[in-house]
Amino acid sequence: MAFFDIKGLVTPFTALKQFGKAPHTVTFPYHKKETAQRYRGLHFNDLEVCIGCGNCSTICMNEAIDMVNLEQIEGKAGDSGLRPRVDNGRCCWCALCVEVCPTGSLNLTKDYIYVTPDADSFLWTPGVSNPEGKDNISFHSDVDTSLSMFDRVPMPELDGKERVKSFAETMLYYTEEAAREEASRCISCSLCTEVCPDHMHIPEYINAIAKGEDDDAIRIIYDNNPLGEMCGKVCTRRCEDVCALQVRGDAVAIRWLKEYAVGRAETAEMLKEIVNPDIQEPNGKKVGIVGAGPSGLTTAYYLALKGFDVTIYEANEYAGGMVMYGIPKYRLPMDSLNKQIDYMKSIGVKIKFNTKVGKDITFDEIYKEHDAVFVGIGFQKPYSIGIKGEDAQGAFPAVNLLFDVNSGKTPDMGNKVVVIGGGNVAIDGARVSRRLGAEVVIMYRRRVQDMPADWEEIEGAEHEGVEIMPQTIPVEIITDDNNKVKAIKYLKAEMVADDKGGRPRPVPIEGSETIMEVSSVIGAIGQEADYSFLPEEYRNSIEINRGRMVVNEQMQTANPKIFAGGDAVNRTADAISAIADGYRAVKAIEKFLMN
Amino acid sequence: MREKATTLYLGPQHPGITGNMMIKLKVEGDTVVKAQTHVGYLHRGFEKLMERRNWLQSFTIVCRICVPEPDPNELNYSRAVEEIEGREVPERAEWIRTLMMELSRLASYLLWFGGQNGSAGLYTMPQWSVGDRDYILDLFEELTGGRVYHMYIWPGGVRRDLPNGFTDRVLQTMDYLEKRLKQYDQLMFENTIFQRRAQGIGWIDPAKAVEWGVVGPPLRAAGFKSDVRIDDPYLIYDQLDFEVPTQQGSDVWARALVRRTEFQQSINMVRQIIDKMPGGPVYNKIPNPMKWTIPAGDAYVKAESARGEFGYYVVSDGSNKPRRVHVKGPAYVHGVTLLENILEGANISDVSFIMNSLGTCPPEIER
Amino acid sequence: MTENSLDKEQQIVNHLVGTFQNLTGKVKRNRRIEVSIEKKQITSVLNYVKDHLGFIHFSHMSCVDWLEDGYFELVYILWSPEQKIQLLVKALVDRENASVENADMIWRQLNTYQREIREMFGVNFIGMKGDKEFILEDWDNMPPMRRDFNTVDYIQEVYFERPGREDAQNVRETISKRTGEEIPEVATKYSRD
Amino acid sequence: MPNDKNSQKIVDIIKNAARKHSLFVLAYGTGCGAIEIPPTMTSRYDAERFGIRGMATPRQADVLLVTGYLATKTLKRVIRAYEQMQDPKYVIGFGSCTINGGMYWDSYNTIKLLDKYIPVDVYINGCMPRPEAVITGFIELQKLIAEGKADGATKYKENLDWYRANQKKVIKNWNMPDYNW
Amino acid sequence: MDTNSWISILGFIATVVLAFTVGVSYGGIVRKITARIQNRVGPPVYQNFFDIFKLYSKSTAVNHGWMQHLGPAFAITASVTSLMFIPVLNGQGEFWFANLNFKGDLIFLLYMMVFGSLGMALGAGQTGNPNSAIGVSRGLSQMVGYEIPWVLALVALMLQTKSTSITGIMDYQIAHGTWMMFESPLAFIAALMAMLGMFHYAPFDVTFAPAELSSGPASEFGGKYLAMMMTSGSIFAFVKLALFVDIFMGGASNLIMLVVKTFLLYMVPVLYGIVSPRYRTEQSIRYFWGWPTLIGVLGVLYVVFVR
Repeated sequence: MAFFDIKGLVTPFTALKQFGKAPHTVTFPYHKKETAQRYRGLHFNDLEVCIGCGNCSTICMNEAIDMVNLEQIEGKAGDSGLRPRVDNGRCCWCALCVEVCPTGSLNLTKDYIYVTPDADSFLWTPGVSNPEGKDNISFHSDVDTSLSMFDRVPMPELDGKERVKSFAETMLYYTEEAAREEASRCISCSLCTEVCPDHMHIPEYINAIAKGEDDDAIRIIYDNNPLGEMCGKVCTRRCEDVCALQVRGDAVAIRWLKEYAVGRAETAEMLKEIVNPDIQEPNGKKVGIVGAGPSGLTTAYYLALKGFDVTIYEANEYAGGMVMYGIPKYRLPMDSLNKQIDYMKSIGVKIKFNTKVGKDITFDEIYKEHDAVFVGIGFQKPYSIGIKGEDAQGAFPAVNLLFDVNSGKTPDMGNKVVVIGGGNVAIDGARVSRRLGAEVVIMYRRRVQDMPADWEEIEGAEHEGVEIMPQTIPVEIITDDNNKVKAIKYLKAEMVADDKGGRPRPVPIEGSETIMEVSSVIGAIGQEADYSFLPEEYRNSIEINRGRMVVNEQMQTANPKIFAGGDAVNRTADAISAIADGYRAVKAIEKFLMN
Repeated sequence: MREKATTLYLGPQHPGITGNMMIKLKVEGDTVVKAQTHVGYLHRGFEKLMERRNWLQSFTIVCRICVPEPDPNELNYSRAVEEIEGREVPERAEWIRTLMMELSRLASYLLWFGGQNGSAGLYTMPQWSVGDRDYILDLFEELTGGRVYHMYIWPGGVRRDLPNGFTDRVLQTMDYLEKRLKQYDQLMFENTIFQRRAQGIGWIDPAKAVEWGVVGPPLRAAGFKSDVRIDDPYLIYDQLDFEVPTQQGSDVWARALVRRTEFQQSINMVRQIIDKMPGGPVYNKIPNPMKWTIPAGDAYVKAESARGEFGYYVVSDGSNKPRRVHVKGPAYVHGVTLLENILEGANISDVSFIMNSLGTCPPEIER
Repeated sequence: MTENSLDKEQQIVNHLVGTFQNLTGKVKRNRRIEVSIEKKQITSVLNYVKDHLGFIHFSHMSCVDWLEDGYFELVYILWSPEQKIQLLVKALVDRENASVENADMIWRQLNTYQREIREMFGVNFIGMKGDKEFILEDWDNMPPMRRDFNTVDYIQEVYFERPGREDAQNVRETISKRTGEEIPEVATKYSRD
Repeated sequence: MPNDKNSQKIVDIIKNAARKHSLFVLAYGTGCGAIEIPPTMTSRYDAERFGIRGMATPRQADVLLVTGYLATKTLKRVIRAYEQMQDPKYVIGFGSCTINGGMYWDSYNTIKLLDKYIPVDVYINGCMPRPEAVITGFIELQKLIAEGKADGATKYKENLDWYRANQKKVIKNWNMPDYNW
Repeated sequence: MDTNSWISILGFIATVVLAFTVGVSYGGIVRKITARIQNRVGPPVYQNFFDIFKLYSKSTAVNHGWMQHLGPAFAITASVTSLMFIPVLNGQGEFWFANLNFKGDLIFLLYMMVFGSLGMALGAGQTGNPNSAIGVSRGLSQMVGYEIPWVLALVALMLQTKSTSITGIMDYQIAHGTWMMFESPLAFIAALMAMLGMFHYAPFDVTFAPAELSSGPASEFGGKYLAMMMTSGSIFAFVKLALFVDIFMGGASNLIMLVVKTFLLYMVPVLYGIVSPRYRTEQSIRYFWGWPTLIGVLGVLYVVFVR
């Protein structure tokens, strides 16, 4: 230590030079410093984009986010109607809520100043409290940075060239690992359960799969759907249309996850062991069910569990109805369906096969013999195409083709088939025809994106070499002298915007008439129910409106003893609605009979 | 002459205390005869909180464990999780993490420059250095969206890529800091009075230092070339060119010099990082955070913070929440046993001064 | 860092396994060794590795509560500045009346760690000096870091919550109320948390 | 102190003007928000522009900053410090933790609602509040003082029993002198 | 009372007002200058007035015994009394605001200035706050430190001017047409170095050292007490500066001159304080007993042997 260190005493005084410099102080509030481009300030929520999935509320470790009802927001399909409200007395601005927001509606803004003497005023409804926040968004998530997993685990499937060789299942379905990964994408928001006609407990069973508890998943599925595996393979899965993830990415493969879960049980015995249902003591009441379609089977299964004596009357050799006969086997193998039906039989459901009501047994007998009757007859009768020559040989409806093929027959299609229609049945018809060795063309009036069929089905068809001719209107089937189909005449159409704001209509282009040589024409433009089995008196006692049985909310017809469900009631022509009808009818029948 | 001993409570409310803690001093005249640290004023039970939070949620709270320097916490937590899970981190993310670590070291040293001189009564220095620290906070804000709590380094990488033009602004700030460092030198390191205050004060016996658990700048000031960045290399420190400065004095002055040299080293390292940073993704995406589970296992990871070795012991039981996250901050030893020990015989004037030189930070002691 | 340089680590493990009975060890990765010992061996092993194997720096001590299995796991984390190896010494202690011998004469800073663990887990370190209270003050409940201590119950009992958030809705309930869906028992444990 | 600006006496207006422009802050970093106090008080944001400066002891200070969460152990000291402060005195609550527990809402060792234990005049939103927000908080406090509305201390005196009951619920070993001024 | 008495009293009141205003304004200016050196804007120059008014408006409900009341009262009395001995202005042999002065008042003033500190010490000691107690003992130790060179310098002056009154020294300067700082530079340097200690700016702020002792003797003083202490401190600052100007810099013939001279003088401890950390107490005392005392002794020797 130097006793007198002149340098060390003098050098610090160089600091005094700073006196001449302008201060670098940010003279807030007179001069504000712009916050950074990704500053994490107060929340902003785009109320229109938000679907109220509540994922932000779940991820928030501070439990700062509540989902609340807002006046201006109504719940609808795919929107819970709730919106997040942030308790700024809890928030730590970690922005995890932004990172997990599947729609990207929740963001943080550059505003951060909120000062008040009132401690109770820190509840902040983003988007309502700061409507101007939209211009101020700073921290946000896009598809790349978001923590939502937008990419679906790819589903392995047979190659198109392989597929057309046989009726083997085209989808190979998830392995355990893939299923866990796919299931873990789900954010458990439950928006899907609302649009599911059967309101299956989707988030729960997916969560069970994600946690590796497949058995519990099966039990949850069997809570209100006894045909889980069938649904897993062929359901129209409206749930996936409202999946929170599909806003910015791929929906969770709900259907395939269900297939995965129930598919774990390879036999009916295993299924019974896993589901291990609680079968109640017989209560002595008898219920008769017309038709072993999805709605009938569902009704039968749950009634049987509740101790009813249930008998199904089925016209065909196998149970399943349209599911059995209307869906090609490469989508739904017979073993799979039989396994599920065997399981139902094992818990006491009785099915009388080859018993056509109205022919082998009268409806009256059934009515009298049972305490209640459930009618689940479905749509068997196809609509006609309504063009000239449709009664020609080689022109037939797709359902008939499917029925024949599924019954083991191999109809002669010729080498060139035209399928008319754009629904799933049309695609099925086309793909079946392809497997029978024909060249297939699908004619549809509108554009491909307008086709009501599943995009997966359309893609599958294309992979298999089916040609799709959109905006094509068939006008005439040209027959040869033996009244055999020879060619089809069609018009090209252009899409014209609808003045009333509806979807664009196809309008034929004058002079675009073309003739195509074909060997068969398959119509697939819809079906209707056949009530010929019902005697007049019953037909009068229940109300039938435009081919549809009218029921109340409990699936009860005007005749209190007769319940109905399925396609013939709801006209949606999908299995899950039929199952939902059946499930609802169970409760109604129980209430009707037990009180 | 033996004076009557009085008891002096330094803290918790006291301008000279770092953070919120208390030292109970038994004083004879101006000399401390016994010191006892009392902590717990900032105890929040982090480890308990994390039992209720899942792996991702926990990442947002770890940065609160050490307020002046949150980034080593985020880094350690993320590295521990990655080690247990076996998750790969993209190379660019590692570089950005290193950049964060060095910037945070700079910020922490600037705060320390202020604290050390504030406790010595040179109030111009905190005004300068804490003001300058704000420029680094501005960089953090631009990069991470937060000034103090960045919540930026997370398992799998970092949250966002560098914004446009960010590297230029980092380099500008480094130039500015280098210029200011000369002024700091003139005001502080070349100041006779500061030297007289600091020399020979707060001596740690170098023969015992390692055994006593001294880490970081105090250990290097005792002559040990000990630095986690070299001893147990992590991130991309093995690709950077830097030296570990040591001093022999083992007193406050030696520690100050070590920090002074490291400050310059960090500026150089930031420049190297900016220079060499590779491209590529910054984030290996984790699964849906609500359903993200980590296989059972444990890991002890450590990083060199501005105050020394920062360790995290993380245990997973295979569920979606951590079983145990136990944090070891450098202050855990510095602030309790070591401080109590070297304060004995010190002058009261030097208590706060010595405490600052050790980098005591109570929130990481009690968490 | 080379992958094949685990020899040094393996040597130490082998040496330890050879020296102590009932000691198992493994190399976790480079610079990380883990050994499991019995509770009564703690001081002897710690002393041995400190004096003979160069693990002179005490890094950390932790305690993990394995409530379901009924024991605490004490973890002593040591560092050898010469060999640059981190050694984790683990010992299991019964949860009931957990007590271990005091080791703070080996490293005096261990005293702090042990005091924390005594306070947070209720593990008794036989013969340890130091105030009973370290971090907490006037704590009269179960040691809080034990897993069976329920924080939520405790905070509801002791602290306040600001009113005004009672109108919060649950998305799942809102939807199921709207649709009339009944969620079965088996599904409830898979509901969103 | 009258609550309405119109009914303030001229003396009060002058007093309040002086009080407003001279806020002595107790240098007590109770929680992590203390980390934003140095930037606020130093050259970059320089709160001294508003007459805000740090004071070493409660006796000299006017404003108590509760910078975030309060561990129960600290709460005891904060109450003590607050009671030692001389009238008129003000409290500013920083960040989420003082409002509704913040991220420590389920911690067993931190209080959640600061205003149950000591009266709070102004809350600042944030975690942590930036220096700008802190300064805004001070400006708000100045406004309240000028209007004569920053009367937390009066409220505290009037409702002392209620506050004491809440405080004693958390602080089990109550050995503090009475508050009698 | 006669007119002269009235004029004296008026002059005295004017002096107090002047001293208060100048002292407090200087405080504000110092804060501003400090701020600029610290790269910031700083408070307005009138900030200290606000502070003092506000503190006067605060309630003071703390009671640590009557000595605590007396402490600040002592301080303010001492400062005002000291002020009364300071001739503020000079001119043509007349002294304006001369107030009280008599032969030997310089020595009396020395005691008076210590008296204030002692009063504070008693008051602070009464509070029972250990910080205060330590602060007081430090303050007294340091006072012992700087009093030695200070007294030595004054002795040199008194020997040289053969006067023990301030007016006498001022007369001497006027008569010789010079300033004592040039006449007796060693004494001036010694006094200047001692003055650094008197103002309690760094590095000699050991008494109030916040990082060590909260704020030392003032720890338990708030509200009006603190205001009184600040007032007395401001007046004392003026007293010291005016005294220095009077005895070393030839006094001031008008207010502007006074302000300029005192301000320049004031800048010495202030600027030194801005760039210096604090000494430890014993370092501080060692400092005063080192160079300043040596120079002071030399100054006395110079006067005795050279003049």
